[in-house]
Amino acid sequence: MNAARLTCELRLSRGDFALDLNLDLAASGVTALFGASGCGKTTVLRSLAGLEPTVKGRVALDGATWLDTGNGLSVPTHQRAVGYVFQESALFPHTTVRGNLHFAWTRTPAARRTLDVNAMADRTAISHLLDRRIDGLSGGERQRVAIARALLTGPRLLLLDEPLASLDAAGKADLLAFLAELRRETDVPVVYVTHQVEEVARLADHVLLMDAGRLVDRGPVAEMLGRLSLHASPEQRSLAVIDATVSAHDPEYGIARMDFDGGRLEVPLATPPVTWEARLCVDAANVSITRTRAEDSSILNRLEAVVEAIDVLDRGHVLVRCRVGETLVPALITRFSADSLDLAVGSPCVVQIKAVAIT
Amino acid sequence: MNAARLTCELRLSRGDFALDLNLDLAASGVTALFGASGCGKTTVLRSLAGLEPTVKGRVALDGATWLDTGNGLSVPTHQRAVGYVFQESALFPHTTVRGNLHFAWTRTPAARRTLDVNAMADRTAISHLLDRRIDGLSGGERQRVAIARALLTGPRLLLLDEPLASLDAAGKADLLAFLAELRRETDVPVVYVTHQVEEVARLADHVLLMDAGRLVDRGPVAEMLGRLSLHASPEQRSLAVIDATVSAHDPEYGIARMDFDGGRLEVPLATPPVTWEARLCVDAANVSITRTRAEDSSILNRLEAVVEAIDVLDRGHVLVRCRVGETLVPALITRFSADSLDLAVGSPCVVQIKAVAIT
Amino acid sequence: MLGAADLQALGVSLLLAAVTVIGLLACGLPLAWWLARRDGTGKAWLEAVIALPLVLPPTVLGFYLLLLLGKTGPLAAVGLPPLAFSFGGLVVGSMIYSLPFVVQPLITGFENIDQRRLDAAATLGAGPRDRFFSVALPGARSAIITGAVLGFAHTLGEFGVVLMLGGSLPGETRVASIAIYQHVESMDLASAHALSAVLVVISLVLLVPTYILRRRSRS
Amino acid sequence: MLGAADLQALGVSLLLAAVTVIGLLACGLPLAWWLARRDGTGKAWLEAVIALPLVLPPTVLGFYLLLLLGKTGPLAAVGLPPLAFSFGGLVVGSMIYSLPFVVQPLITGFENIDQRRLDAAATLGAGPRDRFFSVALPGARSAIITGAVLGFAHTLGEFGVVLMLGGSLPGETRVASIAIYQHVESMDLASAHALSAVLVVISLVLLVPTYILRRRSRS
Amino acid sequence: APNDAPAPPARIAVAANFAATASALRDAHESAGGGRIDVILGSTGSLHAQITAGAPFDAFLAADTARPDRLVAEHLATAESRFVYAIGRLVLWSPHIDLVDPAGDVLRGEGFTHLAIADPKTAPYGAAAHAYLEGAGLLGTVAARLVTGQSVAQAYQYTASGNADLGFVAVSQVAGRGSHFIIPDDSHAPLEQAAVLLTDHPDAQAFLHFIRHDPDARAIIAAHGYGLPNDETRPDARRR
Ligand SMILES: Nc1ncnc2c1ncn2[C@@H]1O[C@H](COP(=O)(O)OP(=O)(O)OP(=O)(O)O)[C@@H](O)[C@H]1O
Ligand SMILES: Nc1ncnc2c1ncn2[C@@H]1O[C@H](COP(=O)(O)OP(=O)(O)OP(=O)(O)O)[C@@H](O)[C@H]1O
Ligand SMILES: [Mg+2]
Ligand SMILES: [Mg+2]
Repeated sequence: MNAARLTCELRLSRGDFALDLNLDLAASGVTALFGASGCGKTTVLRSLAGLEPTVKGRVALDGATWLDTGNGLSVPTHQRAVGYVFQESALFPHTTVRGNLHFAWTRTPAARRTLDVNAMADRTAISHLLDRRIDGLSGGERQRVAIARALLTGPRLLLLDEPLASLDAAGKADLLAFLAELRRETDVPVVYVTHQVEEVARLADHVLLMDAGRLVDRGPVAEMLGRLSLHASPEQRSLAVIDATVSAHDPEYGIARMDFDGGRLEVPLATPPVTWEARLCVDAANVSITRTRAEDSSILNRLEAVVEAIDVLDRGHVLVRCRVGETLVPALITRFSADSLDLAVGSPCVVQIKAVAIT
Repeated sequence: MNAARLTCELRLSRGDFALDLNLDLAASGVTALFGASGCGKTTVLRSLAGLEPTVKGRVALDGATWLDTGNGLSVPTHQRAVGYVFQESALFPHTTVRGNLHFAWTRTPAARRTLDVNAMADRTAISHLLDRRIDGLSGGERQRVAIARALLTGPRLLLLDEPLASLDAAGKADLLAFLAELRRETDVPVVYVTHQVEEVARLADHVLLMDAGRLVDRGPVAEMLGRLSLHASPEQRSLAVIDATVSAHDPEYGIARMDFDGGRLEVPLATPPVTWEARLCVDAANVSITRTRAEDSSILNRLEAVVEAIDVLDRGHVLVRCRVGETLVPALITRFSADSLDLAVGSPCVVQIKAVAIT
Repeated sequence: MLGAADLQALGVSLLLAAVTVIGLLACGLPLAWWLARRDGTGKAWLEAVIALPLVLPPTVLGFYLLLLLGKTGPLAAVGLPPLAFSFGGLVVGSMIYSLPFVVQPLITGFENIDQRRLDAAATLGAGPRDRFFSVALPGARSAIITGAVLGFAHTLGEFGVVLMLGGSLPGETRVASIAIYQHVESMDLASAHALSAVLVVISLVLLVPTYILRRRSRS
Repeated sequence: MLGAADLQALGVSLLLAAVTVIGLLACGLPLAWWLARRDGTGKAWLEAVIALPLVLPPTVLGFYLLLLLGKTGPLAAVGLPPLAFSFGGLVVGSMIYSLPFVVQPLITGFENIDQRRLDAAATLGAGPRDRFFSVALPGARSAIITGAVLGFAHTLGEFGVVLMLGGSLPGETRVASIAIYQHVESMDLASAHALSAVLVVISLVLLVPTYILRRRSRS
Repeated sequence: APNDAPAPPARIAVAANFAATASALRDAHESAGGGRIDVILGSTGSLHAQITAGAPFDAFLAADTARPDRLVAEHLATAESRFVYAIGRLVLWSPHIDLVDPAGDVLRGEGFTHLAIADPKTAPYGAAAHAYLEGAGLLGTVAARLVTGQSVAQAYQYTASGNADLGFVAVSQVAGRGSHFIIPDDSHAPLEQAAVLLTDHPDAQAFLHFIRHDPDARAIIAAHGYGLPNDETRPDARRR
C-alpha cells in the first residue's frame, strides 16, 4: 500500500470547549473515534466535512489539500466528496425516501457511482419505504435511509456519526456486515463515531480515543480495544480482536474452525461462510483463565497463553493481557482470582473462551 | 400491592402499518418495550401520551381513564401527567438548558415535585450546561437534558424512547443507576423503549415484545430475557436476570458476596454497596456449563443447576435454560458442547459464571 | 423646517401605527395560530378572504368602510358608535387594510413550528393556551417581527383608507401621509421633502433596532 | 355591466400583477436568500431600507418615482429611455412598492430552514446554487407562496404609485384600481361596485387554489 | 416614426371634479363625429406633475387656472390655447331636505356635527369654501367640526354618505337633491377652470374647440351646474 494518508491538524475554540487535534492516518480502512459525550467527536467530523467555518488548521486527504487556513484555503463541502451520516438525521422532509436517495445519486459523478438507488435501497433494507415521506418513518428507518443516502455518493471519505444508534440488533448486524463488506470492497477511508465497542471491534482498523477536544490515545484496533478499560471505568469494556481464517466448517454441528496466528478457535456458524477471512471479537469479561486445562466443561476453546501485562483497574477488577501467539487476548477477571491463580507477568496460562462468546 | 394497573387497548392504522395491542400491566415498575425497528414502539408511547389523534381504543391508568374512544373520551396530553423522553430530542431551542428545565418545573403541581431544577441537573450531570443554548449541546448532552426535563415533572407515567441511545458507556451507566434508583424510590410506572438488552436487564420488571404492531410475547424480565434468543436471531442475546442481596463485602479484594434464591454469587464491587438489594445480569453467552466442578479456573462462581429446557436456535447454537433454585439462568452454548456434555432436560449440571461477567 | 401642524401629523401617524400594530397582533396572533393548525379548503377560503382588502384600491376600500362604519351604516344601525372621522375609526380601517400583511407571515411562521416541540410542551403539562404563549410565540418570533414591521410601515404610509375614513381632523385623524400629500399637491415640495425625510429617518430609527433584535433572538 | 374599457383595465391589472410578482420573485428570492444568511447591523440596515417604500404615501412615492424615472429624471439624463407612463415603468414602480411584502416573508422563510439540511445537501455534492434551488426553495415553499400572494394582491389594489407613474393610459397603464377610482370620481357608483366585485371574485378564484396548493405541499 | 396605423386617440387629462361632465362632453363630441377621446382623471396637482415629467397627454382640463398658467410659463403649453372652460359654483349642501336654509344660517347654529370641505390647500373648492367661511366670520365656530376631504369629490362622499351632515360641494355634484344654499360667487375668488392644449393632436384641438365654442357643449357644462365664461367677449384679467 502506498502512502495515501489523511492528515489533519484541527484547532477550534468555542466557549469552554477547545479542539486541538493532530492526526495522520492511513487513508484506508475504518478509524473509530471514541470518547465520552461532549468530547468533540461530532466537531471533528464536521471539521473534516468543511462544515465548521471557524476551524483552523490543515486537512489533506491522499495528496489533495482540503483546508489550509494558513494559506487561506478551504475547499467547500460540496467539493470534498465526503459521505456524512449525521448524528441527528438530516433527511429532506419535502420529498420521499426515493427523492432523498435520488438527490445524492444525481449529484454523484458517474465515475464515483457504485450501487444505484434501487440496489442501495435493497442493501440497506429500505426498498419497501422508497415512496414514503420522511415524516412517515420510524427512527430506525430514518437512520437506514441516511446511511443509504451517504453511501450512494461514492465518497472519498466516509464520516459516520453513531449511524447505528437506534437500530435493533438484527438491523445493526445487517448494516455492520454491509459496512464491513464495503470496507473490503472499496478502500474508502471511514471515520466512525460510536459509543458501542462491538461496532468498533467489528469494523475498525484503528481507534482514536478523545477526551475534552484532545487525542489521548490511539492505536490499531486490537491493541486499543485490549486496553480500553485502562482509560475509563470498568464499564468501558476491553475486547480481543482476532483476525482469523476459516479452515474447516462442520455442517452437522454448525461449527467453524478458525485459524489465527495464536492457534485455533471453534466458533458456531450455522451455514458455511461466504468469505474465508473473518474478524472475531471476544469481550475481555468473557475470557477466563486457568493454569491447567479442564476438560469436561462446555467451554470449547482453550488456548495456551503467556501473561503479558496485569493492570489493576480498581479494587475488584484486573485486566490481564495475555499473548496468544501474536494476538492479544485481554481477560477481565477479579483481583481475587488473579491472586488465587497466582498470576504474574510471564506466567504461562490457559485462556478459555466459550465458542458462543466469540462474535 | 393493590390492583393499580395500566390497561390499554390501542388500534391505529396508517398505510401499511396497523397497530393492534391489548395490554394490562401492573402500574408500577419498568416495562420494557422491545422489538424490531418500525414495529410500532414509538407509536405506542405516543398513543399513551395522547399524541396520536387517530388512535382508537381505551387507556386507563390506576383507575383514571385517559382514553375511551367508544365513549368519546380523550384526556388531552397536558392533563395526563406523563413524562416523555422523545426518540429525537424535542428541546426548546429558543431558550437555555435551564429554561428547558424551568419550563417543566413551573408546570408541575407542587404535590408532584420531587427534585428541583438544580438538583435534577446535578443528578443527570448537566449542571455545567445550564446556561448553554440548546444548539450548543452535543448529541449526548441533549439526551441528558431531555431526560432531566421529563423527570422534573414528577409524572404518573414515564415514557422513555431510547433515552440512552447516544450516551457513552459511563454516562449510560450513571443514568441507568439513577433510573434504577428512581424505580426503587417512587412507584411511577415506566414504559421503556430500547434496543439494548443490557438496559432492559438492568431496569425492567416486565418485557413486552412487539412485532409489526402486535404483541408477540410478554413476561417478567427474567423469563423474557431468558428466552429472547428464541424469538429472533442469535444476535438477540438472552440474559439471566438475578435479584440478589449483598450479604458480605470484602474491601480488600473489592468483592461482594450476593445471595439469591439459588445460591451465592461473588461479584466484583470496588466500594461497599449503598443498597443491599441489587440486580445482577449475566449474558447467556457468558454462562458455561460443566458436569463437574473444575477448581483451578479463574471462574469464581459455580452453581448447581438442573437443565429445564434445551432449545436449538440454529445448527450451531443451543440455549440451555438452567434452573438454579428459583432463578432461571440461560446458557448459550454450541450444539456440539451440548451433545458432548450429554445434556438433557432434567440433567444436573454446574453453571459457571465469571464474576466480572456479572454486571 | 417642519411646521407645528406637520409635527402633530407625525405624532398622530406614529400613534396610529403603534396602536394598529398592537391591535393587529392582538387579533392576528390568535387568528393566525388557529388558521395554522387547520387544514382543508375552508381554511384556504378564509386565508383568501383575509387577503382581499389588498386587491381594492385603498380609497375605494375606504369608501366602502365609510359606508359600513359610518353614521348611516349597518354598524351604526345596530347601535355601535359611528367610527368615521375618529381616531378609533382610523385604527379599525388601518387594521382591516394591514391585516393580511401581519396575518400571512404569522400563519407561515406558526406553520413552521416543529410539532415535536408542541408535543413535548404538552407532555410537560402545558395546555393549549400555555403552548401558544410559551412555545408558539417564541418559535414564531422572527415571523412576528416581520409581520409587525410590515404592518407598522404600511400604516405609516397608508393614505387612501385613512383619508377617506378620517376626514383629516388636525390632531386626531390628520396623519403625516396626508400632510405630505398636501404639500406635494400644493407644490410645496420643500415641505414635502422635509416631512418625507423625517418619516424615513424615524422609520429607520425604529426598524434597524427591530431587525437587530430579531437577529439576536436567533443565535 | 362592465364596459370594454373596464375589461381592458382588468387585463392590464392582472398582467401587471403577474409580471410584478414574477419580477419580485426573480429579484427577491436571491436577495432574501443572501440576506437570510447574513448577520449583523449591516443586514439590519438593508432590511430596514427595503421596508422604507412602505412608509411613504403611495402617491408621494409615485411622485418621487416620477421625478426619478420621468423625462427630466436622472435616468433619462444618463440616456436610458424614460420609464414613466409606460407599462415597464409600472412594473418597476410596483416592484419597488411591493418589494417588502415579498422579501420580508422570504427572509423569514429562508431563515427557518434547518441548517442541517443545507449541510447534508453540501455533503451530497450540492454547491451553493444547487442548495438554493434544491433545498432552500422547497423548504421555503410556504413562505414563497405567502410572499407571492401578498405581492400579487397588493399590486392589484395598488393605486397611488400606478396612477402617478403610469398616467392611466388606457390599454397600457390604466389598471382596474384606477378604473374603479374613475368610476367613483364620476359618480358612476354602479360601475365601481361591479368592477370591485369582479376584482374580488377574480382574486378569490386565484387565491383559493393557491392556498389549497400551499397546504397540500405540507403534508 | 411614420406609419399607417391610425393616430392614437387624444388623451385629455381632466381634473377629477369635472369627470362626469367630461364624459358627457366626450360622448357628445364623438356622436357629433369627433375623433376618439380618452379621458384621464387625476387631481390637478398630480396631472400637472405628470405633464411636467413628460406624460403623453394632449390637453389638460384643470380645476384651476394656476396650473395651466404654469404650464404656459414652462413652455409646455401655448398661451393661445389657454381658456377658461367652466366656472365652478360652490354650494352648501345636505342630503336632508330641511337642514340647510336658503341663507346658510345653519352654519351659525349647532344643528350639525360634521361639516365636510375639500382640502383648502389642494382643492380650489376647498379654498373657496375656506374663503367664504372666513369672510362670513364663521371659521372659528365651525373649525372643530370641519372634516377635510382630499378633493371636492371626497367632501361630497362624506356628505352624501351621511357621515357629514352637510358639506361644501360643487353645484355640479348635487343636482337639486336635499337642501342647499348656493354660496355667492363674490365671497371667494372665482372657481375658474382653465384648459390648455399640450400637443398638436388634431382630435385634442377639435375637442377643446368643441368645448369652447360649441353651443351644445356649453349647454352640457351649464347643465352640470357650472357657470360659463363669456369667453371671447369677456376679457380675462389674468391673461398676459
Ligand atoms: N454552538 C456551540 N457553542 C458552544 N459549545 C458548543 C457548541 N456546539 C457544541 N459545543 C460543545 O462542544 C463540545 C463538543 O461537541 P460535540 O458535538 O463535538 O461532542 P461529541 O463528542 O459529538 O458528543 P456526543 O457523543 O454527545 O455527540 C461539547 O462540549 C459541546 O457542548
Ligand atoms: N406518518 C406516518 N405515515 C405512515 N406510516 C408511518 C407514519 N409514521 C410512522 N409510520 C410507520 O409506522 C410504523 C411504526 O413506527 P414507529 O415509529 O412506532 O416504529 P418504532 O417501533 O418506534 O421504530 P424504531 O425502533 O425504528 O424507532 C413504521 O413502520 C413506520 O414506517
Ligand atoms: Mg456527537
Ligand atoms: Mg421509534
